[in-house]
Amino acid sequence: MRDMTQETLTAKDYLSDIRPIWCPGCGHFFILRALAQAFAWLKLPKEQIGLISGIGCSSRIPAYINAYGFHGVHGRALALGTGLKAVRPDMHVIVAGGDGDGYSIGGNHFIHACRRNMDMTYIVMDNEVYGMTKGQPSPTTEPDWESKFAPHGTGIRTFNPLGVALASGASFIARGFAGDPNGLTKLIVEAIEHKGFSLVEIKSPCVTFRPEEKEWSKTMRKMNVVPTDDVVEAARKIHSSDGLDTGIFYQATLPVFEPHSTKGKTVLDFEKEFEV
Amino acid sequence: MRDMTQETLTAKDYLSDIRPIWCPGCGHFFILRALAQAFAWLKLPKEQIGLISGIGCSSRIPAYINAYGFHGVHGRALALGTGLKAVRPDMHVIVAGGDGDGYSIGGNHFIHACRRNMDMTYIVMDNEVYGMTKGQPSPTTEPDWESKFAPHGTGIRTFNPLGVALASGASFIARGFAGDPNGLTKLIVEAIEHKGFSLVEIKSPCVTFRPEEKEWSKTMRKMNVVPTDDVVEAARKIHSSDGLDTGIFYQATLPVFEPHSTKGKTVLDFEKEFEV
Amino acid sequence: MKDRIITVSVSGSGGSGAVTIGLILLKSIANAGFYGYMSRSSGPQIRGGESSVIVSFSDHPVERNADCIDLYFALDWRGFERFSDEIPLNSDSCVIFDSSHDTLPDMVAKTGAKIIEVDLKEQVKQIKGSLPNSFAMGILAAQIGLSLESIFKALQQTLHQKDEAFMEDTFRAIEAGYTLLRESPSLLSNWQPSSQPRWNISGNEACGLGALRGGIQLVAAYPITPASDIVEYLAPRLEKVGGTVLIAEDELAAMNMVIGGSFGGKASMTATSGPGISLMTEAMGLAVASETPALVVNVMRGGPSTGIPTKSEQTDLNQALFGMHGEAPHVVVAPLSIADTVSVTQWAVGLAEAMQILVILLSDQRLGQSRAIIDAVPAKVYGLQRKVLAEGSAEPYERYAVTEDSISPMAIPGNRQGLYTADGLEHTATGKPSSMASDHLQQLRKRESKVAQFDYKNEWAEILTSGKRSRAIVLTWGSTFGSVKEAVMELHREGIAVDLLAIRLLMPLRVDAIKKLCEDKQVIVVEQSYSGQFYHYCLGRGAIGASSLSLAEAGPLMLKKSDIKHFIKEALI
Amino acid sequence: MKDRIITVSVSGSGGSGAVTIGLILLKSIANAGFYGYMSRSSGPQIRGGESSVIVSFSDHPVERNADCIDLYFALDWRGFERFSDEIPLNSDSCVIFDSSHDTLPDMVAKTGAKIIEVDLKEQVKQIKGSLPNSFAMGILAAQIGLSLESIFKALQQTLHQKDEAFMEDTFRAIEAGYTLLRESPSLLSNWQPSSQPRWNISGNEACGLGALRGGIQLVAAYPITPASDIVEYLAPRLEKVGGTVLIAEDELAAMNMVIGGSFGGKASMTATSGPGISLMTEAMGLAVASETPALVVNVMRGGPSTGIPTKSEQTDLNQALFGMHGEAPHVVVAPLSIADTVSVTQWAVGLAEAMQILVILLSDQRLGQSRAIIDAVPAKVYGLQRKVLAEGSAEPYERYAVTEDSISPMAIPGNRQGLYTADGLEHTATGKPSSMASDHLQQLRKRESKVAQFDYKNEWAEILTSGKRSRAIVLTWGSTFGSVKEAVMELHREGIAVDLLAIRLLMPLRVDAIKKLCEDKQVIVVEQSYSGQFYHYCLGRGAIGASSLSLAEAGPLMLKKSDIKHFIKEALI
Ligand SMILES: Cc1ncc(C[n+]2csc(CCOP(=O)(O)OP(=O)(O)O)c2C)c(N)n1
Ligand SMILES: Cc1ncc(C[n+]2csc(CCOP(=O)(O)OP(=O)(O)O)c2C)c(N)n1
Ligand code: SF4
Ligand code: SF4
Ligand SMILES: [Mg+2]
Ligand SMILES: [Mg+2]
Repeated sequence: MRDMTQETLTAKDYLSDIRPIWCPGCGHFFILRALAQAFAWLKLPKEQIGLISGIGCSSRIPAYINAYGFHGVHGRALALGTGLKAVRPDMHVIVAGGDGDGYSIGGNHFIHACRRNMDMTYIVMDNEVYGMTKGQPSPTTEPDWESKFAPHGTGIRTFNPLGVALASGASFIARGFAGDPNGLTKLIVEAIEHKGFSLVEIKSPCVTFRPEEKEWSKTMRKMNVVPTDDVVEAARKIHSSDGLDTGIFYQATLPVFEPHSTKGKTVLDFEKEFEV
Repeated sequence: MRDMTQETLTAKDYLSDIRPIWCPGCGHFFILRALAQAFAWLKLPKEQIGLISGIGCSSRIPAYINAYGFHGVHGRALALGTGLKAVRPDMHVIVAGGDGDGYSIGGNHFIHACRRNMDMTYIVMDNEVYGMTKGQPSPTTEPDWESKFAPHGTGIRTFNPLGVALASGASFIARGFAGDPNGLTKLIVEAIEHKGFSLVEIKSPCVTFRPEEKEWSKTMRKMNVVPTDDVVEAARKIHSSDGLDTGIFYQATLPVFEPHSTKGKTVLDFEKEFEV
Repeated sequence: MKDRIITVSVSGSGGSGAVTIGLILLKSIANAGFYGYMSRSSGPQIRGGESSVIVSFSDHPVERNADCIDLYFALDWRGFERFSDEIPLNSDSCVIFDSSHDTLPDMVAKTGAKIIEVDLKEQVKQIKGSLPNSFAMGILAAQIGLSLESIFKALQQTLHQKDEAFMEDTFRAIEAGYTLLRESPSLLSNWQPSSQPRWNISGNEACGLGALRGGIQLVAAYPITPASDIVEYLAPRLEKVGGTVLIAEDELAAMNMVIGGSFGGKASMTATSGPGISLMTEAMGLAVASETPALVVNVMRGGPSTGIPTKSEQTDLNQALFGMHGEAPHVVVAPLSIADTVSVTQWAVGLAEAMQILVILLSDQRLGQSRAIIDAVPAKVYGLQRKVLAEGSAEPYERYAVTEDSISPMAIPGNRQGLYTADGLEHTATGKPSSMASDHLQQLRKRESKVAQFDYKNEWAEILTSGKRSRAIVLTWGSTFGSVKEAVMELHREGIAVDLLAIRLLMPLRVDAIKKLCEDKQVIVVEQSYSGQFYHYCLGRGAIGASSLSLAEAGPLMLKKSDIKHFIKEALI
Repeated sequence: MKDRIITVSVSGSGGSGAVTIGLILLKSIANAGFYGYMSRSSGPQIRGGESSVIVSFSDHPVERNADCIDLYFALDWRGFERFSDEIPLNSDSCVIFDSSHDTLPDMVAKTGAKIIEVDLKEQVKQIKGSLPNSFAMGILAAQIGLSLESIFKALQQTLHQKDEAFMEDTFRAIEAGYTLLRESPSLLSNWQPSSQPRWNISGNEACGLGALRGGIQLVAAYPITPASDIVEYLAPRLEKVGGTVLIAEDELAAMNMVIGGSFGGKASMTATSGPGISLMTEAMGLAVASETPALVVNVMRGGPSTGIPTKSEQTDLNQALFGMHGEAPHVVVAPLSIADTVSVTQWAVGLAEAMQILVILLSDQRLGQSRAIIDAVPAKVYGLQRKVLAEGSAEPYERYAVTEDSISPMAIPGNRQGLYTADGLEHTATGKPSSMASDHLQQLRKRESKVAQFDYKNEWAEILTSGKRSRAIVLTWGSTFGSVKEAVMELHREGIAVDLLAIRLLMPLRVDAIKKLCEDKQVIVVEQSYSGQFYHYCLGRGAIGASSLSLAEAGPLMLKKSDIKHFIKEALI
């Protein structure tokens, strides 16, 4: 996939000149950087990148990348990306967004995108909170985290994105950490290079509404997971992980969905069918 | 849960006098029967049953049961049932519908209902097709089944409802078969008795659009699965099943979501907060 | 027949028997050189439920059923009360029924129709391997005056998969039926067959063909009655002209897929019905705000909510016009007939592409699922294309630049000079998010003005004048046009001068043009809704005055020509 | 001040500094016995972005900001150009700014405002532990004429969590600021403090309180700006009166949860904004068709699509009225002020319950997120309750029975005599699915007539007449009422007789009553939209005539009192 004929672009060339609206110290900055690094490493032509997102602090990312982008509506980025990829298989479709966007309101598209297994990459910038709307619990929030929306916590167990992706049929499943730029860049590169639907779930601290997440830089384990292509083994790994392991949990060669499309007929051929 | 003070009701008492619109031989008839049997066995008071559905041949079921029912919109039955259960914990909330209703358009509510793990039962009447709209492929349809919507098949692997339910957090996961009335009744009884979110996925032949499914009566294995409460073991069982095994794949005691609700304050108390 | 329309109905509970007879009748009529129109109705049962068809024939193009049935064949009377209101009988009607297992229902006897009993069971006994429906077919053919030859030909075209022995038996049964009621007069006498090239096409197929002609490359959809046929028509065909059909997990996905495909540079559409539109509303707003071309076809059914999924109504108009939040200027069009559906769909694709806008096309169950023999519809040249940023254009690129026609060149991914981020957030001309009042106003104005100032040419309406100075004008839209047109033409024949304005372009409404046409005339607005949605809309835009009259009737029954005539006459007193 | 309103603005980029100052000013004003109103605005940044507040004070209840700022404190000028259009300055304004790190922007200098520079850095050096904002606070208090005591009290009420040493330093800094610009005159002279019981409340809190008063038992919602505050207000409180808050996975779930809860017998609601409404549309239709009571609060923001999430507009009106597919009669209400929000929300719950209908309440960002010192709002008794099937009623039960008031007794699960299945499919009176025209018509009629014939009493509108014979009447709704009312009252003071009709019940529109009030008067419709949604709606219902005038301005800036006055005067020439 790495295109050697391209002029050499550095990560900086992939960054637009719009200043992110993010809070100083937000984990999303590191993901933006890693994404640009990955593009540079892969030498992707900017005009061949389609970066699609929903709504959230995280979902603002397309504006900050110098490429084709679509900042859609909340929770529907994967569907939008699927439409793009279906008609433009030549494009590198990268979908990005937050845990709320992807796992709460976008949950249905998430499981069906995994199942469809089209050749695209989904980057989830998971801060275990709704940042943009000022601190409500998301599906990945612990059940006892107290907030205005849920004064005693939600009382609902956290969502397991890797497990659901696996059961739904994704062919590449990884967890990364915003605080490990090198590991993260590597994961994104491998995800983009993977043929099929790749999920990169990235822990990204929300310093404003979850300041305790700054601790992640101490607790997250860097790239300690060994990949497998066995579903049962992957399920075991995912279900027994405490959420702090990073790396590729599952990567397999599975049938990639590509819509049928040939040429050879014209509309006139179809008109004939109506003749009496 | 079985209420011994109730007058003795037979399965027939739970059936309404509205004639089902189903095609002769449709698997849904058997599920209707089994459901009524289960209610009778459990001696559930009719007025304490809330049977909630979406849209589809299967989703017509509330009208055929003598109880409180809601025939809602396509794909949203679980959300409706959640609202009912939240305010009426005394009611037995049973949600029922088809594979299209539950796993396609309703997918997001499916995973979140599993995660929320409220005390209710979800019965999916899975015929691997959209019956009501005349034969389009559903998420559980094999990738190579040819139909007008997908002349070469969908090319997309089938959805694994049990696997996704497990990864999403359901605490009772079973597969049944419409052609095994006794086994099915037993599964539904256990599901209703289970404290938490119980999924009963039932293979139910659509004799009109999938006549080949009549073969299921030969291939499905009757109640051959041994339950486990271990997630990893359950994942192994589910992922290695060819889809013909029936029984309870997973049953565990997990925290059940019950909304906080106390009494003791009045609105006047809150008005005081505004005083200057 | 006063207006040279013969209307025949067949019903029965045995599944598709009635529909098959209807389809064969329609084909036979086509083979005989005539025109025809068939509407169908069925209950909620998927199989074995009652269903009925009404087939009208004429020697000129016809796209509606007459107010009353000339000839009605009841294969049985089971479930008849559930659709009796859809089969209007009177003393001019002739009713034939199979007396071998049923007796005549009271409500039919009361109509005063001429009744003919046939014992089909007895007939079937006579010819081995025959089916009752074949006799019915033969009886009907004879009554209508269709030749056996045209029936046989239609049968061969329809049942080509069946084996020869079966066909033999069927032919014999039809022949027997044909001669059974020898005495009856032929309805078809004196008609002049046409030699025009004609099509046998349903409204939903017409929509699919129009989409193909318009250059649609992506269809993303979720099944729903009565729109699924459009996707089913396109699924095997679109892929053969390089396009793609995506089956979406739900309508929210479908609409967003359409936007994604269109962003990728390909004309994209979806087809659905009311409940699906409700789920697409948010994404439709995104198409508007991000200025991404998109076509949404709504084949309307009875509402509200799940309503009456298998039957027709025009009640999603308000939603099509006003369903999105915020100020969301877009285009709403509606075809007036099956034939019109071909062109209007092609036009709709072009409008979406040319204006980079959301276009909603309103069809309905009656238009979509009916089938007609029509004159072949020649392809049109609308000259509507997407304004695309040329490769190698000078930078910097402004995606939402304010231009004279308010349409900004759109960069297609792959173009090095056009990198941009499409956005549903309010933005500046370059596409950068902005919440400033001045940017908001600029972009609101741009989005509104590109639609308002566009040249829609003469396509916006169909106008029928009496030639004389008319004292009244009837406004209508969509499938209601069929009955209204017949009513107005009959009034013309009676010497009453009334104009007819049937509007294809519902939004933006051509207010000035309508006002001019309505000047000094009594305005009568005819539609199939309970609350008079179209009437209130025209009034609210100032297109018609306060003295205008509204004839609005709820679905699912078709408005009757005679009721419309009566209403117009009353208004003229 | 001509109309005894002082308007002060504070802005800065340091996060919530400006907002905190505003909140404290408002509390101080309350402590001093006056009324006040504070609106706020912020950019897209979550933290550290620019934000501004405008606080108006008066000795009578006030719920709008004056057209122009009397006193403006710029904590810094960063990002000023992005919200400068929201802070109207002129030569009567006084601008104070911190000169220690910025110079005066040209665009401010050009306004001709009086400029005062203060070097806050220098000040901070003088008092250890102090913050620049404290000096700003002191300066503002002195300029306005607020006592140090009322400021200190407000500070204690606001920052009760902070430690004592910090408070000490802050007080000292405020005091220093207070004496810094000694020469300036006090704006507050001659005002009469009130002794009425007053509240400090935001519009969203008012909505929450109204919901509690109305007896809401379930709130199901998904977070969205600017509606989340309603849920955040209710979350810790509703559960203490036996109710429940459900956090939904999306808005589709939220709305269906509401229906489920209501079906279970409990008054239920959701709160959202435009994009959420778009997603709830389908389920809202289900509430209508199944006749399940439901309240949906829409705190409107700028549209279309994601639009301007943090700012105000009245452009979801069309959607609220016409967003659902099919004929879906329902109720739309809108409060006119923060105080009004308490009562209108309580009323809305009652209407939903009493009519078993969907009620949409339209608030907006300006109403919802502004905060005011208002007179305490006494609870009302509307006497609106759900008509419930009594236990032990005679069977058979007809859920959708046609009754005189078209409202059918609703069985609550648990009642043995009331077993039924609610349905969004068209149905008979018993609830059995039916696709027959006659059943459809019966139920359409029933659903429409229960809303049409209901007695809405005097709540439907607020009417302000001049006492004299007016030549004109102004129609408006929602948050626009604030400015319109001030404009009309000023015209009255100038001796110009103009009536004001502010409509709370937007659907069904009281057409006859409006017509009567408008008779022989020049009608002027004022609203905050680009296309004149409200105007066209009133026209389309026949409530106003073709000669009516429309004053419609796009958001997010508030319509100015002076512009409204000017428009009315022009109309009267
Ligand atoms: C339909 C809809 N519902 C709700 C919202 C409000 N909203 C905006 S962003 C967001 C959540 C963002 O959370 P997440 O996706 O985790 O991103 P983060 O801000 O944490 O990066 C919500 C609920 C919306 N814009 N649209
Ligand atoms: C929003 C919406 N989209 C689509 C439909 C059309 N529709 C009705 S039932 C159905 C699928 C039914 O399939 P399933 O749930 O598997 O039930 P089955 O009929 O097979 O029992 C669909 C797509 C609808 N009613 N509403
Ligand atoms: S609110 Fe949280 S997620 Fe959003 S920009 Fe700030 S730190 Fe990042
Ligand atoms: S279509 Fe299939 S699912 Fe529907 S009633 Fe008939 S057999 Fe059953
Ligand atoms: Mg997040
Ligand atoms: Mg199915």
